[in-house]
Amino acid sequence: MEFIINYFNYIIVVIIMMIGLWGMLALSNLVKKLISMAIFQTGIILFYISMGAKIDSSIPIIKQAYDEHHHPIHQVINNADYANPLTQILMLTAIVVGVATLGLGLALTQKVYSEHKSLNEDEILESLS
Amino acid sequence: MIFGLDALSLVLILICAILALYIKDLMGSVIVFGAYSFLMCVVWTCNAAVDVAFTEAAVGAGVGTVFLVSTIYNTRRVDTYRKNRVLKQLFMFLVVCVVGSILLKTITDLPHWGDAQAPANTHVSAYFLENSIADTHVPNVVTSVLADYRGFDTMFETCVVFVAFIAIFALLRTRKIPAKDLTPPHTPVDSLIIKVASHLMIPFMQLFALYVVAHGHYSPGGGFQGGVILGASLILLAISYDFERALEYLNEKKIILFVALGVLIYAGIGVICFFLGGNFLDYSVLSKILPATDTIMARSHAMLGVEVGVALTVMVSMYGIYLCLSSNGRMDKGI
Amino acid sequence: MIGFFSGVGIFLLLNIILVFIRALKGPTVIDRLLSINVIGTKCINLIIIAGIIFNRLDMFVDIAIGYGLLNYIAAVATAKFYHHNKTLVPPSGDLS
Amino acid sequence: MIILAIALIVLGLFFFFGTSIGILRLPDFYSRAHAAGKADTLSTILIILGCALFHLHQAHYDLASFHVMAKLFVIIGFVFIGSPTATHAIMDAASAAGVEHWQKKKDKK
Amino acid sequence: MIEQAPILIVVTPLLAALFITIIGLYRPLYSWVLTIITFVITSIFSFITLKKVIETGTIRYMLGNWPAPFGIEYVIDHLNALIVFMIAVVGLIVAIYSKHDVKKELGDKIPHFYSLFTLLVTGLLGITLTGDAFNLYVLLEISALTSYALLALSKGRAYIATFNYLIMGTIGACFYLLGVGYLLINTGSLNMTDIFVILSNNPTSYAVLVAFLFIMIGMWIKMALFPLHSWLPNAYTYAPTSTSCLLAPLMTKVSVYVMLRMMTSVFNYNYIFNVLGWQTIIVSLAVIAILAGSIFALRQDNLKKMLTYLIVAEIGYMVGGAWLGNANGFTGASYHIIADGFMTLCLFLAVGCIIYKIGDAQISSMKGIFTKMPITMIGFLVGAFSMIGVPPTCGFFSKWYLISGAYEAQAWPFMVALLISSLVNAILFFRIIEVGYFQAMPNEDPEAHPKQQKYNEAPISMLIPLLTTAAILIGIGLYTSEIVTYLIEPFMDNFL
Repeated sequence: MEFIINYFNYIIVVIIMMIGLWGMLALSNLVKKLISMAIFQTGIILFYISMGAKIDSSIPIIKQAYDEHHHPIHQVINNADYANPLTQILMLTAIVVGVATLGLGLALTQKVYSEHKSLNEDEILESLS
Repeated sequence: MIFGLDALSLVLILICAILALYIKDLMGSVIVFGAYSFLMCVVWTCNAAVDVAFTEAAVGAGVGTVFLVSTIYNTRRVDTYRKNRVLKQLFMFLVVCVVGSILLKTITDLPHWGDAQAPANTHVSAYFLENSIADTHVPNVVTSVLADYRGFDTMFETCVVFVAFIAIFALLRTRKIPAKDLTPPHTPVDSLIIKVASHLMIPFMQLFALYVVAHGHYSPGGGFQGGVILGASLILLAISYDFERALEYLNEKKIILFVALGVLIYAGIGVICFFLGGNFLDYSVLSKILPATDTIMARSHAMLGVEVGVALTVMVSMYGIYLCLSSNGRMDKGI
Repeated sequence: MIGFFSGVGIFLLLNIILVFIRALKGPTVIDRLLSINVIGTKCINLIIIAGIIFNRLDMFVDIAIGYGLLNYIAAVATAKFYHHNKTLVPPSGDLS
Repeated sequence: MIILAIALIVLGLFFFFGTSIGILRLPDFYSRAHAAGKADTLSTILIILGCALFHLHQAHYDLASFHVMAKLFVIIGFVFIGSPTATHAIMDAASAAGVEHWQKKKDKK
Repeated sequence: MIEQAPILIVVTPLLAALFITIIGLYRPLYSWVLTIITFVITSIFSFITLKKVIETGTIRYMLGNWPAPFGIEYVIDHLNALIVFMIAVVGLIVAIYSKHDVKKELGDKIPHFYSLFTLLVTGLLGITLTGDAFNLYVLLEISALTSYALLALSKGRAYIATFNYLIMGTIGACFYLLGVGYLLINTGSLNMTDIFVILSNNPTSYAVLVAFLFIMIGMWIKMALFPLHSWLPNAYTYAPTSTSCLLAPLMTKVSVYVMLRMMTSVFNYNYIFNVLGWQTIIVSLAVIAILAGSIFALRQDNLKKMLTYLIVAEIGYMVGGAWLGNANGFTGASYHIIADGFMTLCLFLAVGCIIYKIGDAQISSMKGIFTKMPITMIGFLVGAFSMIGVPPTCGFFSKWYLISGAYEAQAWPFMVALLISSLVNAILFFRIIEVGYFQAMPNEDPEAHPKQQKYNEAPISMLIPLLTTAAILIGIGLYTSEIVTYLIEPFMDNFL
């Protein structure tokens, strides 16, 4: 039980990534390949986000305190009170890259369809050979 | 940091992932994949990653689903091909099992979930948390790291969106009118209710998006999220009315112009920095030309400028990608 | 109080599982769409409850607004698809 | 105030429970859409209202909490417009696509 | 401005890509000129940087003026200054070359083509220069996305081939990202130098091993090492000519460089060769790659496809050389990145000329090509001799270093594979010489068909780049000792 609570997210990460990877490699429908690609990428994003989580911490937006004249009070910020911002930034970039890849993949899918009239990889390869 | 919610949603997410790949009707899988994104968004909030949750909500729930639906609209919903490559699937299953077992074996080497003393949480990220206010006057540490400490990454991230749009446009855009059998059955639908509701929502959406861009220093959000919502409002316009109505606001030429302009704003701010004697993207030197700002406020202001650039590019490219995908490059009518 | 809100969140998620069973069962695609739409709406509630648990509701409200707006677009786009392709059963093949 | 907030939230949960049972158990698509369109919207609005009141109480009725409350009302507005419209769009699509109505007799055909 | 030269190498093409897009809306034909100007400027800046690195040693450029582990930094050492210069020059050559070809193959998409082209080179330059592991991922994705688009601008089978490349490329990039994640969770840093310091002080755990494994697998997918190569031949064969001329020399070589970079400046020598001790396995993988590439190349009757399989074989050279674990092997691998870049460029340019004039690249349709296109074939021959390893060209020297490295490490199979591969290359190219020189073309009606005209040379803007590349090949060969002493050895002193 202790083990599961400590590593639950990582176990799910591995399972999600493997579902995505299997879909990308084994499924033959192009759109499903792209959906699996998105799932695979979410797995990696979950990995990063889980590594940045801290128990009993808040979101990484610092709560600024003010005195009665509305001047910011200088405060010492404790690292353990806020979640890790670095991993979140990296994953923002990764999500953007993911949606860009998805869009390009979909455009390619439409091109493949208008060329071969099929979305199935096996069928296309069969018709080519 | 809410373990119960996190764990339950993750279990649901697993079911969603399997279901999305299992359903044969592609529309079904896209819809289930939409639910996958919804729940992922909840997981991000439970892990205190608000900006990521916002982006996932914008991308996964809104734009990603629309892209997938438009592609299926222009292609086909099911495979007619019936041969199943069981051998290939089994082989890939073995490969995946090997990779998965390598990863599972590592898990015990990793620090516990939520361990505040793990190396990843103490070395570099601690510096960001402790110095963000002093260095840049921005309480949202995510924004300050995104646009300043690691601003170079974000410039290329914007560039990725630019590349995606240019690539899709160059691939799909065609001026040829296709043969009859290629066009999906078109029946003009005039749903008054959808039109009125969209009419009510679009102005609020755009206002809210501008708020998200401008307020990104103090709350979750920023250029990318605001840009996606702006783009989504234009997409909503194109969906609920038609393409002509949407293209009145932003036509093809303007789309290309603005996409490049957004990245140019970002890179331009960087270039100005080294004309003023700093390194590339060293915003503090901008205090020389901005009136009444010290070097710290100059960073804060420059971040806003950068976010505007990001928002412009992202807005226009999401909209442009939708137009291209949904009309299969003809840009006349879509879903 | 946090315990109460965690309970509310978990209750919501359990109910979402009930709704999700409908998405699993089908029988038509549009049933799935309906139940997923409900799940989308409920996620707004979950986000707000997470905000209260973190005691930073002012920050989570923005996400909830954005979520509500974009959820609507996805539903409308999918519904429009069926307007054009007036078939629930795809031309050839089964649904499951 | 806090009792009112909790009451609203519990009421919202009750309606949502009704929604999920309805979606699960009702016999045909249109009746399920009825559950999804009405009870779901109501429960969402009730829960948000409860949260808003709770937040007001928790933040001691200062200015910022009213700001948050205004935003929550904006969400309520969006849900109030958006959710029924989405359900309408789905139902419209279903009727255009020819989903059949459920009739009580099993041997209708 | 001189201090800013390292960043200007990347920023110039980036800005140029944006301007090309905007100006292309109004004046599509200016984009070619703009691209050439851009690459001239980039080459000048990279040359300045190269000179400065030789004078002063490693340069570190802090972006946004944030000190190293917190901000992103660019690290320019001897080897990557050289590779950056190579990338800029290759970009310039292909840009000049592409004029006619693009007009013929792409029509009204010219500005988009050049915009993507410039961005691709931006991405590759950035990958080579950056000292930040995550920044490398972003740039990797930029170059990957642009290359998918450029490859798919062709027609027919290109789409499905590119789709496969997209799937495989994404898996590669994601594996890399996962590896970086494992590094981050172990060290808490993203800066390569910082990670290097932390890892060399720490006892190594299983998680570091997984990080290394996944980064390597990701890069092997990207560089098409043998069992993972299946995306490459089709994608490059069906691509537009200019695209394949640009991608074939650069993409795989830059991935090889990233592998070298990861081995040298993130993980340390002791960890890789003494703690892990995988060198035997990976050198045997490289041997298989060389042999398989050569055998597949022998089976092809399409010249372009044959060259793509030769790329797969050449990747085996570099991976094997890098994993021999001694100075000579490593020198050979680094030197071969440069040499192979220009060799592949030369051959692809020549094939591009042939396709431009004849229409396809089937070996059977090349009868009498030496009389028809003599200048093109001179360039082709220089490239071919370099590929085989004939002395004055640079191919000989890289092979010599690799073979002596293999001798030192007593990796006999690798040595034999290198020799066999040279032999196979000789057979391949002499087959073309045989067809092109000794088999007379069907000499019936000279004016009837462009395929059968007597003398029909490619336009001058395609020939000049080809001949320049051929000259560069010989030039690199002649200045081998200088390149090795001034550029590669200082780099290796830090590593070994």
